Amino acid sequence: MAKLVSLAEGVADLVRDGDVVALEGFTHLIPFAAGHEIIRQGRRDLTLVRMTPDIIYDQLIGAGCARRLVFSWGGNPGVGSLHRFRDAVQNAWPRPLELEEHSHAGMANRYVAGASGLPFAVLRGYTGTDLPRHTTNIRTIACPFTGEVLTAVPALRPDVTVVHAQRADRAGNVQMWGITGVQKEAVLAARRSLVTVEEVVDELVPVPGQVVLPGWAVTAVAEAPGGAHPSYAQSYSVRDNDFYVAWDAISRDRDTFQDWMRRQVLTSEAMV
Amino acid sequence: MAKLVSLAEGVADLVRDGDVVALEGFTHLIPFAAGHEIIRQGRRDLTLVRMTPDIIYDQLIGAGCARRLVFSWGGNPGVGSLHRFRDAVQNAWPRPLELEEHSHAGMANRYVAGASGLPFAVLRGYTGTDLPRHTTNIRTIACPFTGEVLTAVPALRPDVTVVHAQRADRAGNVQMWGITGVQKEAVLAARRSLVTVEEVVDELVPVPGQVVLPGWAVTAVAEAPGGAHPSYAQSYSVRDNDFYVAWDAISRDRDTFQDWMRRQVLTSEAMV
Amino acid sequence: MTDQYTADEMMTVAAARQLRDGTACFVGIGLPSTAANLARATHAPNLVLIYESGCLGAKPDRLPLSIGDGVLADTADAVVSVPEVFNYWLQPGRIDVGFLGAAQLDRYGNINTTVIGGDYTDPKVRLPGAGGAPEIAASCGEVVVIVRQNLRTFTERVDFVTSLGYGTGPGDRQRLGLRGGGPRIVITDLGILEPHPDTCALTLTHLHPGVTVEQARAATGWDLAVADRPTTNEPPTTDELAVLRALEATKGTR
Amino acid sequence: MTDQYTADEMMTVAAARQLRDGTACFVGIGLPSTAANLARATHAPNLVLIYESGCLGAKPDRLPLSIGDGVLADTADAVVSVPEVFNYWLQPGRIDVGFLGAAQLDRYGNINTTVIGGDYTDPKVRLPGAGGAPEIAASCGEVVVIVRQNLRTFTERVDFVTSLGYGTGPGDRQRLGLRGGGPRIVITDLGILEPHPDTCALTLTHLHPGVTVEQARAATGWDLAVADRPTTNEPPTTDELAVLRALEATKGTR
Repeated sequence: MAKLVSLAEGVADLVRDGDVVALEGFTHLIPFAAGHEIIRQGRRDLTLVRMTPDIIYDQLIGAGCARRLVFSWGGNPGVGSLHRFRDAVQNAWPRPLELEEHSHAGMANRYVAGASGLPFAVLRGYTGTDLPRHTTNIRTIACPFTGEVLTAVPALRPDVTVVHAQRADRAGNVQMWGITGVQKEAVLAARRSLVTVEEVVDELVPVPGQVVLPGWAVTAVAEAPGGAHPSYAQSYSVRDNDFYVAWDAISRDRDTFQDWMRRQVLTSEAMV
Repeated sequence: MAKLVSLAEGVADLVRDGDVVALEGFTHLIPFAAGHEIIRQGRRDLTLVRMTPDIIYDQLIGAGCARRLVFSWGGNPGVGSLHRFRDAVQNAWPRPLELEEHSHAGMANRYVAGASGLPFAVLRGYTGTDLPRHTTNIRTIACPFTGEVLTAVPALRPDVTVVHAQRADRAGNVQMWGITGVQKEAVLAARRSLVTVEEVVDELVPVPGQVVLPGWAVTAVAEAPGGAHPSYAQSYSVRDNDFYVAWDAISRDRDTFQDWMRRQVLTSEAMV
Repeated sequence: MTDQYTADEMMTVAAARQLRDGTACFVGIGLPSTAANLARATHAPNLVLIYESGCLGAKPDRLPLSIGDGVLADTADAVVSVPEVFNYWLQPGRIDVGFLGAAQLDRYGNINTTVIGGDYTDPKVRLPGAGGAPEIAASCGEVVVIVRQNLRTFTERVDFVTSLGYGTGPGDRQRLGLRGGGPRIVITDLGILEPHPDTCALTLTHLHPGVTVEQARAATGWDLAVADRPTTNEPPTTDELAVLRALEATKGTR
Repeated sequence: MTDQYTADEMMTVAAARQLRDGTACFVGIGLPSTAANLARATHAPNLVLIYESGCLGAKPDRLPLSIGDGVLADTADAVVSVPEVFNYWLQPGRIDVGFLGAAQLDRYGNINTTVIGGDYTDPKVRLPGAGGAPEIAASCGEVVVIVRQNLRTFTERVDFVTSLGYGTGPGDRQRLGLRGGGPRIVITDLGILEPHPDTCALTLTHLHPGVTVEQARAATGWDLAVADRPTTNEPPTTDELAVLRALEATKGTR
């Protein structure tokens, strides 16, 4: 059964320096509050994993938390590029950032393999692209029945996965709905997991399209209302698109970025 | 977009002599009406595929429709053995029945591979059992990253999959809920598909736990109210357990079986 | 405390007692399902029942008629697809206990539910087959077997290994790369057998009240090892019997 | 019929016209999403829009802000997981059209959205990367590319092959075992390019009104092949323009 904790406790207990950390969320339900808490607690040398590293990863990278990024698409969704990510890759600021780059299909299947307790996944992917030239974690495999050659990628097994969901009950059962992306797989692939939720309720009323993670498959749950802002939590909030647009200017310049982080993240209290 | 057809038309168009046919359903939502129509239309030489062949497969086998059975558990669920299945295997009555036998995990993954357009699936399965000795479709495969040896099974690609669902709309979008087993995978793995439904409605109102198959991924939909009887359709009917129990006696004897089939299946009209 | 009870009731109660509260248990239909639901209704209210139909954390208020009974979906924490229950939940070793029956069982806890007699293509008795059992036996933290003990079932060698116990003895599971621990305990209508820590051979460690070692030996198709002093199990308590009978009475009701 | 319109509007309208009613289209955000929604609002009401966030058959009444916009989930026929959209829907070739943008494009329709200049580990410009594009380009029945035409984008060789077009020429896709047909058409703000049936090289086949072959050549970083008589496209109709502008006006509203 998942423990109910505060966000600060959850991050302190479950996210450690040097960890492989996945904060997942596909445009929807992005765990911003948890990412900010990781920055506040000063984690270092993280290997950040995510299909779609966006603003929260830009912030983690710009704050110097990350040593390495494993990903398939790094951008400001619907807006453009990530300037802190670019600055780290192009200029090693504030520190060098190693990249391990995949396609979405590859990353999704790597989580599936992790969740399934398999060492690798098979897909039709990457073929003819330059990705395998730079990413050693992409190999070929022959079908033992037909001889056809396909692509293999290794399982992802994060030390800890962090996701945001709409609700949990007091036993730590987690309920999310709307676009749920790869979050179930990312949680099940991880050794530990932390789920922030809009609210903890007495009973999870079933909702169409829901994904439920039983509490015994989750390590800890922390209430963090609005914890997906500026992304959104279907039925709770809408995307703060102005912030996504504003981030382009905030993040373009190192000083503006650091000033914003000081004011908006580092000096504010953990949300719960 | 799926065509809306009568059950008789659907079976006539989509199920052909010699086909590989999967009628899926995991205790819940078993397409009995469609199976009966296949018997009435006198299909022969079918390769029947199913994880849990139960009474409807006992009837198809006893009626002489099948040449081969690909399966992982053949029984009368909650009651006992299938006597027509046994008689075919032990005494070749009414004709010999070839078996290709798997585990549930293997069959489920074979459907997943079929639905995914892959020639095979990888799992931890069958290890140390006598199944690979008798089923040639079970091989080993080494992880290209770790060298670990796992099990591979080939994709299932039925010529036609038949399932029963609660509802469809007029565009042929199919909605089912409750225990949905491996039906999505079985439909997506097949070249053609026929879905019988409790009712065709104007609009599919979302339901918690629903699985929706878009109409453009389904070949045909036929209304067949009660088409899962004696199994059940959650929110529409309950399991007729008395029939499951009664089947044990009906099916034990060849004459009793044939008499029952004549009276209950062969002379009754197609349901729609 | 000594109500009248049947050997099957004793077996079911003894099996239920083996399930620890708060663990996750992969349950087959029939005796395992009855025993698991008895455990949940008595000492293990937080036992997580997992059925291969995709129901995780089912809390049925009556005995399900099959592993796909609607009451399982209605009361589950989550209902997932059949591929998911095997791939995401069973295969990675998330399930503590696999609870299986058997048509034949041998000295090393190997289970047959496939064919008896003759050969595979021309058997004397064709059984339902493997279902989820091979991977349940392979991947759960441990396996609990519940089976009636007699010469037909307890055979020197099973005619077909549907689900692996300890294979031909110590080290086999490790050599094959299986991650689950294998059969921890076998509960029968006569008593309890456990694998010997060195030989892995099933050893009679407990007897139900009134059963003798000789009876157990006579019901076993191999030279049964017996612990130095087999313990006598507690008979079913009044409460256990009452709950079990109430459960049995719910079967088929709704 | 000749309302004032921008080159981007012409490009978007020309792209929308390429989408046939009743087909299934895998849509990226930005220009592809705008064009696909324009098609659905005009001549192709039964166009099935598929977004990599798992929304199948989305019917947004406003332009989504991202591929994970809530309006996509709210209006979709089905919302599935991200692994499912790639494995069950894209990979088996169920999607007729893949609709992609590009940061660089070469003569054989290969697409770069990864790095420009320098080398991979020390690039001049780091772009977002692959996302779903490599497998969209590989597995859809055909690919439609929408991209502004200029010397920075239309390069002799892309700096990084993120998504394969025709590789180095005829036969490459087949040799690699790709099942999708590859780029059928490239729509730009100047006109339309199509692969030559023999050489696979992108060939200018259509010009937007008022654009000359010389302009297109001057905006292309390789010696652009030109069809014998490039057709001039119809300008946007009043209706197309009105619908497009109404759509654009919905962006960010709710």
